[in-house]
Amino acid sequence: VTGGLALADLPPLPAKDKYKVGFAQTESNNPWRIAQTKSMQDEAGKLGYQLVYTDAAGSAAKQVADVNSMIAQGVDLIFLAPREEKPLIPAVMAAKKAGIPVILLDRNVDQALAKAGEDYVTFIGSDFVDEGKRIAEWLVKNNGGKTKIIQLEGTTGSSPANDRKKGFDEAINAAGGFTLLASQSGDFARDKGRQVAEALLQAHPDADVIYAHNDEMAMGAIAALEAAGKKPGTDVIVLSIDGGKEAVQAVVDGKINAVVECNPRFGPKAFETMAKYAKGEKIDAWVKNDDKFYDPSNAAAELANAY
Amino acid sequence: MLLSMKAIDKSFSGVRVLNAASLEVEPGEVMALVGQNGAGKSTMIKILTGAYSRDAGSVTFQGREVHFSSTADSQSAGIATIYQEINLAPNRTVAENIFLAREPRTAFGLVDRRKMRAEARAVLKRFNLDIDVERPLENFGAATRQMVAIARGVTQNAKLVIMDEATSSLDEREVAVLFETVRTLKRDGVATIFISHRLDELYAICDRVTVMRDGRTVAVSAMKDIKKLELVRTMLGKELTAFTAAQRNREEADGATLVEAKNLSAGVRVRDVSLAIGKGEIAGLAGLLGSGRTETARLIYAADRRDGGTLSVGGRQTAYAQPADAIADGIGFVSEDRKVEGIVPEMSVRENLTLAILPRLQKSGIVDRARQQEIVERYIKALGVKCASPEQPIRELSGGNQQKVLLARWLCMNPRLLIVDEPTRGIDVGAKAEILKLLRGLADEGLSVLMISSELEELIAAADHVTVLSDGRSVARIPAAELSEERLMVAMAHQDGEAA
Amino acid sequence: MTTLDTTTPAQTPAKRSSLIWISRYGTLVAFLALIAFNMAVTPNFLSWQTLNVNLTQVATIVIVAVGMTLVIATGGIDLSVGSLMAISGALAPMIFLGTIYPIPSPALAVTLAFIVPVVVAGALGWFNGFLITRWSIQPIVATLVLFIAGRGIAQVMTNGNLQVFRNDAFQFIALGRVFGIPTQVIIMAVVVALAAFVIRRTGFGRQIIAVGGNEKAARLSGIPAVRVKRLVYVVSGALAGIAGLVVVARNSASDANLVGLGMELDAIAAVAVGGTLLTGGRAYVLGTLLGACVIQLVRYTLLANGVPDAAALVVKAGLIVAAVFIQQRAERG
Amino acid sequence: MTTYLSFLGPLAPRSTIALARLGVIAALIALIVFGALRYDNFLSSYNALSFLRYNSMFALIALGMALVIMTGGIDLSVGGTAAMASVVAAIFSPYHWAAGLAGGLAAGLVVGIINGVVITRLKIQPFIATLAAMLAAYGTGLLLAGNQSVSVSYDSGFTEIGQGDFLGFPIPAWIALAFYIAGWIALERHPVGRRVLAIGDGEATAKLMGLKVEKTLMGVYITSGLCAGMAGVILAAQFGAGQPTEGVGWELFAIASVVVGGTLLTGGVGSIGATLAGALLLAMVFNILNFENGLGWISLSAYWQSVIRGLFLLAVVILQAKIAGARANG
Ligand SMILES: Nc1ncnc2c1ncn2[C@@H]1O[C@H](COP(=O)(O)OP(=O)(O)OP(=O)(O)O)[C@@H](O)[C@H]1O
Ligand SMILES: Nc1ncnc2c1ncn2[C@@H]1O[C@H](COP(=O)(O)OP(=O)(O)OP(=O)(O)O)[C@@H](O)[C@H]1O
Ligand SMILES: [Mg+2]
Ligand SMILES: [Mg+2]
Repeated sequence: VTGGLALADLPPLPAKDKYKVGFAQTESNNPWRIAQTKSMQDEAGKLGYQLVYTDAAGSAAKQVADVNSMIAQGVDLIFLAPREEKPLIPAVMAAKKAGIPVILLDRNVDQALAKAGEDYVTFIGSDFVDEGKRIAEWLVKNNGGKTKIIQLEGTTGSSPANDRKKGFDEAINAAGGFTLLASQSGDFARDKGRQVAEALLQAHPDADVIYAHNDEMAMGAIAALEAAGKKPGTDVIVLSIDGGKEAVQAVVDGKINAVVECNPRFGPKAFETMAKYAKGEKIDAWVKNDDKFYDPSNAAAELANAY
Repeated sequence: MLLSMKAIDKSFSGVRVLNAASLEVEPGEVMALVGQNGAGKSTMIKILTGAYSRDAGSVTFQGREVHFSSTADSQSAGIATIYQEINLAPNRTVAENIFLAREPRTAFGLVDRRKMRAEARAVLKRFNLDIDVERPLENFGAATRQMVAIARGVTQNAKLVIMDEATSSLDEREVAVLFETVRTLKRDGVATIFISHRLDELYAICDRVTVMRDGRTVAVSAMKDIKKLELVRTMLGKELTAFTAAQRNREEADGATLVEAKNLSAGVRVRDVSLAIGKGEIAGLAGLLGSGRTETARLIYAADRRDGGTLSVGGRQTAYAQPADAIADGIGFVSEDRKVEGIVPEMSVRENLTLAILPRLQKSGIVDRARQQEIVERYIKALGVKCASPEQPIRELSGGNQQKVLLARWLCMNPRLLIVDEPTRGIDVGAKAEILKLLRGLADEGLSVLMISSELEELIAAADHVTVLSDGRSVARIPAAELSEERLMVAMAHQDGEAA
Repeated sequence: MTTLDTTTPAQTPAKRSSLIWISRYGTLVAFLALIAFNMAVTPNFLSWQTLNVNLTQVATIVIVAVGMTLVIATGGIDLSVGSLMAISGALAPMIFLGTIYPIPSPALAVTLAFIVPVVVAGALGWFNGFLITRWSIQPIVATLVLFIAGRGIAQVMTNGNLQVFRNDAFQFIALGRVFGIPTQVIIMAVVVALAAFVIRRTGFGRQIIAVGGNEKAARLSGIPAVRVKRLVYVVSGALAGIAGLVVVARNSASDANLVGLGMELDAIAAVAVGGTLLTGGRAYVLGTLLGACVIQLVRYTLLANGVPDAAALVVKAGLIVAAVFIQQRAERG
Repeated sequence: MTTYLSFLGPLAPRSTIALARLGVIAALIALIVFGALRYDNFLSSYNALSFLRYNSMFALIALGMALVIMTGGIDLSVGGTAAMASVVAAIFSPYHWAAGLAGGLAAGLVVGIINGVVITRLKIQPFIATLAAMLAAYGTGLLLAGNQSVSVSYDSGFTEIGQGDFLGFPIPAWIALAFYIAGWIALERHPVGRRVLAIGDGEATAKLMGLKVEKTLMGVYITSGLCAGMAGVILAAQFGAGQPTEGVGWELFAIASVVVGGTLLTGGVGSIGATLAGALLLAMVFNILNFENGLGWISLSAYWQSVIRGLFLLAVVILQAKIAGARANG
């Protein structure tokens, strides 16, 4: 099998009928991850591949250990949804050294330390910073005079939380005229998101925008708004990221104003990319997921397609 | 003057327990410290060793004013203490307990285990105790633990050894050995403070006596200058009327048997014990340390499971599964180790006293406070429990007073059979006589008592008959008429002779 | 009955019960200090809505912490409460949504949705107690089993999926109001009052304390230590079950992955701040209530004042230590 | 000489704990045999070495935890401390590998000292004191790291501490081994070990026996902090980053290891070697589960994995309880 120049250092993937592939998942404690895992398992099942699935339960270190056990078991290729940018580098390198190609899903690793096309095949996924930016841009255009923002952050220290905050904050600051009243972590969870929103709304009754880093917290915020006697989507703009069915429905219902999709259905694209790689095709360093954007203009129409 | 404690004051949450108390000890003398339960003896000792801090007063040791802030300090200054409640580490081995905090070291600073073992064995040998020093201490009964505590105390190369009721769970032979040790210490110029409620012991070993009453030092005297009766009077602050109270009122039992145990056995410690207790009788259970007395009592009470034998109470064969069943059948049990098996330390005197009758105090699950209060007050008064109030946590009571509360716990349920394991352990002379009198009075009203005691004198005075155990077997049953110390000793030593 | 001459009259009765009260004042002092601080600093603090938010948020912790208080009073600990909440929270919607078995009558379905999860949680609590008493497994490890496996069971039951629902009858437990007071707050109050009564006035309460204070002595005094212990774990489990229902009802969604996550530590902290010794033999139910309120208020204060999460953790740590310290100081008098 | 206690002789084993130790070692061997028979490559050197490399961190915190538990205390802060130490180590790693090492250990030391002071001076129960320390350590780690992972230097040789080998074995495993040997000597052969255990037997009693209880407790919590700090250094070195959010649940893993190793949570009884076996045993379960997934017969979801882990823990503790019970009745 010959590849392009960029593939020079990469371990090759021989063409076979059936593969034994590894999927090292980060965690499975939220609907998004569950949908992602399911999509991977379904696709592997469809192709008749054997999928070695591990769950790192939110620990980057355990994820490296998981990858190592996959290497020990001699899988053909590893799909890795890295928990974090830096700590997963050793896993990528170990696989490379063992001659097993790696495809990263939904989060990338630190480009200063490992490069797509050299150390691993490619990164398939969205750009968290961009997601934050897109939602901010929508807000800048459609705020209707509402400018006082409460931000519900994801789990402190996690990269989607950091990036979604970064993209959003930068765009809002660039636009000017907005005030970020409070920005606190709701741990990507509905209950915590609700509790934090309740407290923040109480301390800042003048808030009129809530930006949540994921759907779950947005749903929690809606509950908090309703409890405080405010109409979500009308009195207070609600913004979210992920775009699951419940959230898109909420857009249809007018409770969420806009949501950026971050589609967890990686299965088809992941295995397609793997097949291309096996054939020796040249793969881009970043296979971008094209994520949708739902707002009242398209939500009803797109509802059926939401994951 | 080796030690001089002057004008010591101490209060616990507003209650004054020491009031200008003093205590002086000369080098090499054996000083007795006596007083009623709660007089403040143990508190005095704890202040000396730094376990408690004093509110006022001064302590001079070896000519220097000292201020021990911890027992580690006093220990390194040359004071070895054997506390009233045996304070050792149950999960550590016997040898470790003896040498804890002063282990023999090897050249590398590590524990010299061989030496530690050998020395421990040697020390215990002096006390005629031939036990496996590598076993955790918790495997041994109260008496053995007491001996280990003593061994720890006397091997510390101290200038002053304090024994707070060290003999309360020992039998006479062990006490004799202990006294031999005290004399040896004395010869080496080591002074001893000796606290005991057994007055005869004081006369046997002590040079002088300090008497405390209600937190004050009321008398200091050479032992030989004070008569026993006068000593008691000084302690109590009044005449003791009932000193030989436990007279038998009936010469023999009326025939009805309440408890009949046949061929009880359990494990290696109870092999074959049979005994019978008549209604209204006080039955004694005698034996050497380790003869299986406690174990036998526990079997009857269903605190442990028995392997064999039968037990009938009130004419019915019984098979209690747990103490609750025995209690329901009218049996009470005062255990020998009040700290481990008796008191619930954080609970108040009131709660502790009524623990066993809780089911009876409840109306649809709710405790009848008024009745509880009434019972508690009655028994506090009857037994002369010295406490600040019934609401005081029991751990704050003096040892003897705790013991009284535990007795009350069982008396208040009006049992048919009361098993008392060393019931007067740590109880002062006045109270002891009264407790024995009380038991006798209750027996006259129909209560049966099974009494285990290491004090033969007490057994002889109180029991209607004594069953003697040796090596887990009942070897003799001696009726009151034939009871004497010699007779008991001979019976107790029975199999000993064969084994040796 | 033979009476004896009393040797010494009992000394003047000290004001013991008041001392116990003071020990509770320690937590109270911490609580009042926090309120004063908030009145000065936090915007819009004095309002009914603030009270409402805090009470509804603290309710679940209190409900769980009361059960934990009883468990701790026997000298145990229950790490499994969070997982039991997840199981109960997963079970309820499955029942009224008909996922397990379609129940035609909505009223019956909702009734079962209240009863079954709580019973299951109580039964799992019994299992904890069984492990602890039957095999003398140490409570922290025995309950660690369900801490790990329990959430897994809830996840397996739901396949990890979120259950979203809208069922007014069921959600009354969290969203409803009686005389204007949120139902969950009422449940909390009832649980606290009941537990305080049990501890103080009933024989069972005394048995709990005795078993925790000295198990050997309690057993020798005829207290069925095994039964008492099993029972407190049942109570703790059932209360966790109720809390699980409240949480999912409040969120209109049940997420087996997250319901009750970390609850055990919150509950234990509430118990400790409330003055109950973790070594057993004591139980201050009202203290636990106050302790939970202190922790909730700390959380609210930090949130409302925009303290960044990382810094909030440090501050929270300091405040917990401070609260327990004040509590203990007051107790020592 | 009277030997009236001689009948006590025949009781065979010295202690319950000795048997619990046998239990855990037997279970460990059984699990290894099971894995070797069932899975290809389970006994491969790759698997064995990466297993040791990764789990040395857990072995370390279990060691510190064991000592703490033997005194009757508990240290919930180990995970947070390790996370914070990894950040500090990463921050210092560019200067010199030793700077990184020292930084991480110092972080652990500080937490240990704080724990010790709060527990012995402020008299706050270990559970609460270390719970608070856990929160504070996470908070501090996040603050130092600016809420994200901190790269370590790949040039100073720091990563060797986590990724390097010595005599064919991973350096982290050597480090853990060294700690364990030191811990074993301290506990089993040095007077301090007697003190630790005596305190666990009863603090008040130990005090009356003249032990320097507070000093010993201080030392024990500091040791636990240092072990966690070392685990943090390995964490940073092995994964190339200081990770402020890592370490969640480590304390429970450590507690379970210690208990499975036969140490009583009530203090006073314990074994260092069995703690190591306990940690390896529990870690092995994860490894086995990963391999089981690889067989592809039943792809166990993460959920089933936690159920199985719970059941496994249950089986081990019941096994131990039975052994102990059999001994107590025999
Ligand atoms: N920690 C404490 N808190 C409160 N009161 C205490 C405490 N320790 C002792 N007391 C009280 O101090 C008094 C003296 O107790 P102490 O133990 O010194 O008596 P004692 O003379 O040793 O009696 P005994 O012969 O029964 O052992 C008692 O009334 C007891 O209740
Ligand atoms: N598990 C054990 N292992 C070794 N020795 C034990 C164990 N249990 C008890 N012993 C010893 O056996 C002796 C018998 O105990 P038991 O309490 O039945 O006898 P006793 O006659 O009541 O003695 P005591 O005078 O100690 O009350 C105890 O003194 C104790 O030293
Ligand atoms: Mg005393
Ligand atoms: Mg006995």
